[in-house]
Amino acid sequence: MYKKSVRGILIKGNKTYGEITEQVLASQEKKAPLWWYFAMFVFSVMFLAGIWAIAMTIKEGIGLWGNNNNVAWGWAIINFVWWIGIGHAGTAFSIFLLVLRQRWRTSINRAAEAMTVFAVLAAGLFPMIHMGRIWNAFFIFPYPNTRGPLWVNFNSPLFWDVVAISTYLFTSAAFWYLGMLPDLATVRDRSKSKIKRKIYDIASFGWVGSARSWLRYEVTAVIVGGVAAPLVIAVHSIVAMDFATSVFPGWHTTIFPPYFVVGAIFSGFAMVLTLMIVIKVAFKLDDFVTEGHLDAIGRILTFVSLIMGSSYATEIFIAWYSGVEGEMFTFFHNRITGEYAFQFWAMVTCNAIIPQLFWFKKVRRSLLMLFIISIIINIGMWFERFNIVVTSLSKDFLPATWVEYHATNIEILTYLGTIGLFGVGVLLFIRYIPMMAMNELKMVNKPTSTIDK
Amino acid sequence: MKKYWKSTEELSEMVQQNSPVRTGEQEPEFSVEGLDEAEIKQGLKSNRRDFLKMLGFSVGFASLATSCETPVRKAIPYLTKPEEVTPGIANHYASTYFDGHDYASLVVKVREGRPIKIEGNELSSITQGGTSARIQASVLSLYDGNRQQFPLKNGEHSDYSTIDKDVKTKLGEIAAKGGKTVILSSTVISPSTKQLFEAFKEKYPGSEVVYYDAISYSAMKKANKETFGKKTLPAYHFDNAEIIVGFNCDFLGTWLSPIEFSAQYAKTRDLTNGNKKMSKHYQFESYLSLTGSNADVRYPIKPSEEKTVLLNLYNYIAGKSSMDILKAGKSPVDISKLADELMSHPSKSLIVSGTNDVSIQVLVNGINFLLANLGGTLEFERNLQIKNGCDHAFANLVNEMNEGKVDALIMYNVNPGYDYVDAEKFINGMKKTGLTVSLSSKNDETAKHANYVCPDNHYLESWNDAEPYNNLYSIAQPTIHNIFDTRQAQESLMAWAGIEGNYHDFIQKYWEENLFGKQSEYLLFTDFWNNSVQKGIFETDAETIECPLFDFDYFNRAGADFTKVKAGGDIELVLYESIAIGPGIMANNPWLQELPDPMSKAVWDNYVAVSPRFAKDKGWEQEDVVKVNASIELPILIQPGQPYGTVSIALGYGRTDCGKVGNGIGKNAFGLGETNGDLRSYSNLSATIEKTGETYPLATTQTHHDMKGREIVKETTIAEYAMNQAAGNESHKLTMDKSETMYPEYEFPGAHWGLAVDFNKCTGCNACVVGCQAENNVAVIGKEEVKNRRIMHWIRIDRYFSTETDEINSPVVSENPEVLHQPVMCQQCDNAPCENVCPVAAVLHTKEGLNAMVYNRCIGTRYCMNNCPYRVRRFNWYRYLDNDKFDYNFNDDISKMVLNPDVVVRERGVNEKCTFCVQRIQEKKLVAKDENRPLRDGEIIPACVQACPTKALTFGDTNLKGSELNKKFEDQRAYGLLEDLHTVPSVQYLTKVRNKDAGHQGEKHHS
Amino acid sequence: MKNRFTIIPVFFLFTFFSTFNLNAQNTAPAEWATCSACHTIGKGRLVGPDLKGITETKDEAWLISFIKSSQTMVKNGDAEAVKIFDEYKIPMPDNNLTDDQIKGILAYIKNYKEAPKEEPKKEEKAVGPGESKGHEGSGSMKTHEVTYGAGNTRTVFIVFLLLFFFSLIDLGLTKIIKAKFIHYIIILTSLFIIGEIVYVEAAALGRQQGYSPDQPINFSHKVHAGQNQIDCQYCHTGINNSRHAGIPSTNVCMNCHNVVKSGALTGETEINKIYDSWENKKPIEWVQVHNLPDYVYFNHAQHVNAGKRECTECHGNVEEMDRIVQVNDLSMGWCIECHRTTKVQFEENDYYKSFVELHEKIKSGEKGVITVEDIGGTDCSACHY
Amino acid sequence: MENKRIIGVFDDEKNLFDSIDLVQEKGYKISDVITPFAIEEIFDKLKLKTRINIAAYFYGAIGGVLGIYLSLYYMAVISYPLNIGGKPTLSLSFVILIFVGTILAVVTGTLMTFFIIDKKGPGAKEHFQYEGITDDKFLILIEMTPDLSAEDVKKINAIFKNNGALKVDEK
Repeated sequence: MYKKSVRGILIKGNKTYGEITEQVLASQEKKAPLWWYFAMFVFSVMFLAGIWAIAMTIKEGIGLWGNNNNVAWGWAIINFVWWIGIGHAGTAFSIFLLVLRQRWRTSINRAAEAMTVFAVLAAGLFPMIHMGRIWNAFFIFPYPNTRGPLWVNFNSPLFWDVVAISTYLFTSAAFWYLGMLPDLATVRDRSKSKIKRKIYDIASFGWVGSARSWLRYEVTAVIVGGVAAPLVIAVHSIVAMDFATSVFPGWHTTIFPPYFVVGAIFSGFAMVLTLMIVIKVAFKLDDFVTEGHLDAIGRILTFVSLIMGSSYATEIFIAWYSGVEGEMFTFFHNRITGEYAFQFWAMVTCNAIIPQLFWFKKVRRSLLMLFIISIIINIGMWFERFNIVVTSLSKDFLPATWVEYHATNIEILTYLGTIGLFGVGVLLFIRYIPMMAMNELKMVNKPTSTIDK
Repeated sequence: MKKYWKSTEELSEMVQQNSPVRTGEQEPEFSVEGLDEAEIKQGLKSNRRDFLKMLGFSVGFASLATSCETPVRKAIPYLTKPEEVTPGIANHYASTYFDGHDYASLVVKVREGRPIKIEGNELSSITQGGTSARIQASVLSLYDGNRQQFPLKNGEHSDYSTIDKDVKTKLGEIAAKGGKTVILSSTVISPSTKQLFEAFKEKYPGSEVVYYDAISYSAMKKANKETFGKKTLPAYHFDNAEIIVGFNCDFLGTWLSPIEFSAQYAKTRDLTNGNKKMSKHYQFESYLSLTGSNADVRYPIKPSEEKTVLLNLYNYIAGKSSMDILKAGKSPVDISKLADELMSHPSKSLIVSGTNDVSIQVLVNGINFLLANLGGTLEFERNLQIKNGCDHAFANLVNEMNEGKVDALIMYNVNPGYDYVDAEKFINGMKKTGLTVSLSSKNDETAKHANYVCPDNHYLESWNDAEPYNNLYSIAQPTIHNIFDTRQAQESLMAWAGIEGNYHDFIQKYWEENLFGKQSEYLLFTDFWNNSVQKGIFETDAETIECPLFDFDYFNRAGADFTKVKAGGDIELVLYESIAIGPGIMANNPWLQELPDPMSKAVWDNYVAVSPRFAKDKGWEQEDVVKVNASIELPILIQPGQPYGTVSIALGYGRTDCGKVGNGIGKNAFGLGETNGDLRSYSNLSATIEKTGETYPLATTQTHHDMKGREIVKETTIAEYAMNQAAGNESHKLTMDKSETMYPEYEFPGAHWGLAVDFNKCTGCNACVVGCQAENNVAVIGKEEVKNRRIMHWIRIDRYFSTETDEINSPVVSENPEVLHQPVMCQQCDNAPCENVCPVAAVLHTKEGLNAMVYNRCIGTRYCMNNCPYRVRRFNWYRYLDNDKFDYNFNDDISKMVLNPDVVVRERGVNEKCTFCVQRIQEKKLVAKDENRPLRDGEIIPACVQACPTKALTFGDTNLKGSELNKKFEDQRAYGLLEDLHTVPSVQYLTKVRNKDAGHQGEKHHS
Repeated sequence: MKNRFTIIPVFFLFTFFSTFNLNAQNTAPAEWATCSACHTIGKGRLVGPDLKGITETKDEAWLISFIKSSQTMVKNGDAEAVKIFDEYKIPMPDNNLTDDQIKGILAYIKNYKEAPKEEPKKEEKAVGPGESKGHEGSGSMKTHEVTYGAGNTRTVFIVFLLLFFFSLIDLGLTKIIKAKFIHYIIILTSLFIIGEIVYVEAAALGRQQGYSPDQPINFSHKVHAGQNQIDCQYCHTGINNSRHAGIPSTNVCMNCHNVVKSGALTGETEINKIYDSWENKKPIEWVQVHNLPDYVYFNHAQHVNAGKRECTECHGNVEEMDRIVQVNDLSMGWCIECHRTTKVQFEENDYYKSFVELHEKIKSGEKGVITVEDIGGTDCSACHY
Repeated sequence: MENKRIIGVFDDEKNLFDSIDLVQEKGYKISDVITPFAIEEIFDKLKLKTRINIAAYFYGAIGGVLGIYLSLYYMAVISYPLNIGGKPTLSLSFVILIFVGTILAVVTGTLMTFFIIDKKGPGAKEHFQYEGITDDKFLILIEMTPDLSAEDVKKINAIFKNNGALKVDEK
């Protein structure tokens, strides 16, 4: 009867459609738990601290950061790439699995997409505040002007970045919202308060759920998702080109685009894992987020971790194989040994070694282990970006210019601020937006929960 | 271009002109007098165009609107425009710099009545158009708001008529009672001033003049007197020397006339004109000096060993010349080979020593005489007159003052209260002197104890003349009206000596009476005078005299004491002048304070330099604070090249009364010198150094010192070069052969600018750095920011140490590495990596091959900085203009007058870099167009090229066939830095050739 | 906005040709500037006599000595000189000119042909020197003045902003108008108009086209440059050799106003201000009209002397302005446009001899005209450094 | 005024499918089916088609490739060509920009098309309201056109009832 075959139980408990609605929406229909307020407070404080740090930066100048003549990019770009990476997986997850018709995505995709949007927002902040003259940021757009007209440099990866990231932000937000329409309609229809109903009425764009709408909706979703899939790859490839088009040892690498994309998926999946575990535990949504889901992410992470490991190995091998003194120095004397050895080995350990624990089923089935490792992976991915940005810049071609880089409190606060922004965003999301795609859950409910019957 | 003008009065009007300094963004232009109040009000009131602001738009638009607000700009013309001033056109006036220490003949660039740049005077046979870092920076000292701005009487504001009356009365009384009046002056090379002193002495009988130099060269003169019978310094001709041996003598950096010597020295090292030969330079020294860093063979020795080496050298040569030999201990260095080499180049070698010790100078004289160098590489026909101080006379004076025997003391251009070995004694003596008058331009360490201070003009505000060598004259003329209520010292003296008129007339009279007759070109004195002022110099032949003979009898007269060598203690201390600060006269000059030391690359501090091995043995680490001779506390700096067992400290720091910038920077090391009651000595043979346990951060602009085996500075030896001109530069051809591109290449229809740097001539003196800073309005950022490694200099000198071994504890690595200096400025790459990445197209290539940086387009992504392999891009991390946190020279209206109005002052958040002085290129292009002719080769001279005393830099058009630049580019030594990256740089470096035997490195075996 | 890009070249061509006509006559020697302060050729008596035909009536040698030092001749009792002095009462200052220079001037006077009289254009915005108050900066852009009428831009903007919000509210909440397409039309048009205004105004921020501020002295270029035909360079001495054209110092004014004590339009009031400045040693604080941002390097000498541009190309027809108005917007686009279209003195000026390849291209016909752009005139570092 | 509609309310899609089949067999025209989630079988059964995908293709082709390539070419090559780093005025970088630009055009265009043809947007009215439609109820709507006789209505009612409809309603 159903055209698509599925594997495993995706939704446990043999639920009725009404139960699904009930349980998913419980998080926002019931009173918010205490921890929500607590977390909200913590993240808000972080966010405000970040805003203060950003305000100081704009007021006084980039001098407040630890950057210098050599390491002109520091934490800001590290964090930017890190957030973009996290922001990637959300959509990658949702879209790749949509295109591949993997039905187990349904419990997770909404949260993953939300995560994407907030992460990309956080990421987008950095290139902005990173500018020396943010008030002239509009120069970066090729708009008709009275300067000749003078356009922009279309060869600059940074311009590609602007185009790609704004497209990506728009596309992923649109995709996320599009997916949300039917669920917002559900919320609307269930809301008792008039104001809430009005708000959700506007938000749900007048969704009803007629078959014609569903058809158009599905086609649109597949098209948007379908073109967004290459976009996901393109965006992080372009971010990689920020580095790869340069001449610096450790940057000037053709492996970068795929390596960055895989890295992004890696950190993004890890972040999805973190988030899903939190949701699963906090809202007792065990029936929707099953061990099967987590297990699947765990398997993917193991695989991606292997790719990461071999990427690191490839980089090092090519550095040696090229025989270029600068390359050799950067990898062997600056990263593997030397001043930045800690960051390098932290990266390798967190990204390539620890995730190998997922080979063990026990680890994959342990919520705690999954949670810890997912956090470790994101720490490792941060170190990876640190490695790329800082080590290459601090010691490059002319030893006379070599210099170390140390972040200042302002930079740390800015970073915390973006974590705060992300946290606040996620908290608002789980409180006000159906955090699982109910319509899709319902779609897969019957075929997947009854398979064992 | 050089013009002269008649009187300073005309300039008084100049300040009326609204002379714009270009600020980075839409900030109101800054007029010389600053914005007056009415103007500011007007500016605020004007909301003509602020359409969006009126509507109360969103924050973004509001900020946009406010940032774009255009205030009413006033254009205030002159009341009467001085004839020679055209707003927007620079005038150049010849002038002369002499501060009692350095001499240079100059051309001063003046815009709208403001001197803004110092350039060398090509007409001078002495400095030959060269300058030094300090002289380049001297223009900023003109605008030093910490100069004494009005006369002082007992520390209170006073006026000249009161002071003149007081001083004249008192001097009259003293003269009447037969008291003693002393004019204490630094060396005076102005013949007019000397005559003025005579007139003063005539007016007040019983007065005398005592000359005092902060850094004493007394022993040389004494030795010359004793052995050659000439109480003068000779003229040196390094350009005639094939072998140069220096003993603790920084003749390229600080010794006597370094600009002149650098130029001479560089001539002997020039290989571009087909030479296959160059001079060989040996250096024995007790600290790593600029000169030592350029030496082909360098021997690190302790100060106590210098005499032993010289004795041995003398003995060897004397022995071969069958003369009597002297008693000598064993030399720590084998000098036989050096001595043989010297003897095989008769009259083509030169031995110099910078030690203020008579016996050492006698030995140097003896060796030079035995090698027949007199008349060849040094001669007494011309006498270098820029060091005339007499230690003996000064020591006597201080004693007499303390005994109360001096009644009046007039101090001109001296600061013994700071730079005398026993400053306290001098100050005490001053207190016992009835009348003390200071003619210092600052209320400095000495002047603040004086009864009267009549602040002297800056040299750019004064008329003066100079005679650095006999019969080589130059003139200084004022280029700006007095900024403050100051009076030229000479005029003060004239007032007290009762001479009518001003000093200008006095000089003119002197010239008419004494110099006019020495020439026959001009029949009228006014013509002669005008012409001399215009050219800045007047040179006539010196009388020929017989070459003096060395008086070997001196050794008998001196007796056994002569050969006695004072043993050194565990630690020996050397005091030296740093390249940037020198004796500390311009310690309040932020450009100099921020100028990296050529060796240590440290800024804003002095320190105790120790060799790595010695530091390790003593348990000292970088930045550990130590107490030297129980008097001053300074941080340790690990300095390869410092001999084992010695430490060195720079003089000139630790000023307490020089102004906001220099006060309290470093510690005063003059007090560590020694005096034996006669000669002052700047090395202390047994110093004590104790660790205090504290640390003190030092700011350096370079922390990695070796090239990691990369081909950054290429070098070879003369022997290899003679066989293969591309020696050491083999990879250049390989790289060029493999150079491929997939893109079509751009055409440069007109000129394509390029710059060549000859490593053989570059001594690393840093003059270009300050020259560039002055020309291009480069900000000073202070120690903290330098420590954050954000120095703004557009041209920097990278200094590398190289050795054949990399064993860190070997004596060679620790005490005697070879040194390479590499000036790095923007390479103006044709395939610039920085251009590709700028998202807003603020970095582009022009049709003349320049890498243009458009400050007003820049949004500060710093991507270009990241992508520049040469690291020459600079970012404005803060707002450096009008920011109290950077209270150097961008923060007050007076010092902002030094800004070059043709160059924008960059805003916060904007990237900047060297542009090959595009403003100068444009200026000369326009001149050529106006004159309806093509540009001449060498017509355009960027600031760095101009400042260079050795002509190591050549600028020109690579598209012009046969240009000087192309000759260098086609030289087989030429290569581009990091050319394998295919950046196609427009700067080429010429491989360094060392005149050393392969594998031989001056080495000394210490246990 | 789009119009602007097309308008500029057209406007340019126009000024280009019109100025060419004006100058298609015997060019004046530089020294003539001094003479023209007091004399005209065929335009009647000024301070001194009209010089038209002087070369025919007077002997050249006499003229030369008179020009060199008229008072000496008067003192020496030269009859003609005394006669002229009696007639005009004002002594002609001595001139430090060589014979050749004077001959050059005389030749100029001799060959001078009057320019074909042009119809004086109708002055739309002429403001009499006395009645200029309340005109502090007529700010708005030309385009808008054309579209909406001067000063109405703000009103138009507010009206459409209100319309936009009203229709939005009405569409969503109040629903007074039933037909939704009316909302859409209103919203779209007002969005378009608002956008256009914002765009143009934002582009014009900091620009001052049409700027015509009050000056401390109501100086009329129309009187000086127009009627009295004083050469620009006489007062703005810098245009040929300096970056700045220069605003004349008071002593330059005094050259003529020593004797010219009363003006045609304002009598003595305005001229007295010069004396005031002169006697009190207080320079006159003119308000700068043509302002460029600090980051732009503009050099008058480059354009006037090397580039052979006419003053009017940028400053408009100053000869007809009572009060100086900024005619062009002085935007970068405006500069660039000129650099792209203007032909350089490629063959005439030997400076360009070094452009070997371009010369060959001209010969081979590959390139017809060398514009400023071809030699780097649109490079950023031409103006920004 | 629109016609009233017969509404069959189901809570199980299997019953819904059967009803649809039967109603269609009988030749009645189903005006709409409302479900809480997308069910592809219904699209087949109702023979629904959409051309959004074709539109999307054109957005990509025209908007992306043509628009962006031409405007890039104009801006970088014609309008103000600049020598940046010795590369051609528009080097291969346009590939990247067109790639991303095309995606942007497709996404924007498709979404706009969807919202416009489906009349969805902020503030758009729900064209139909019924208890639980977005929760767990499946509705079949049959318009009561004038040519639908009372008997037909009954028949339809019966079909719905027989196939497990919770309720049959008219609205």
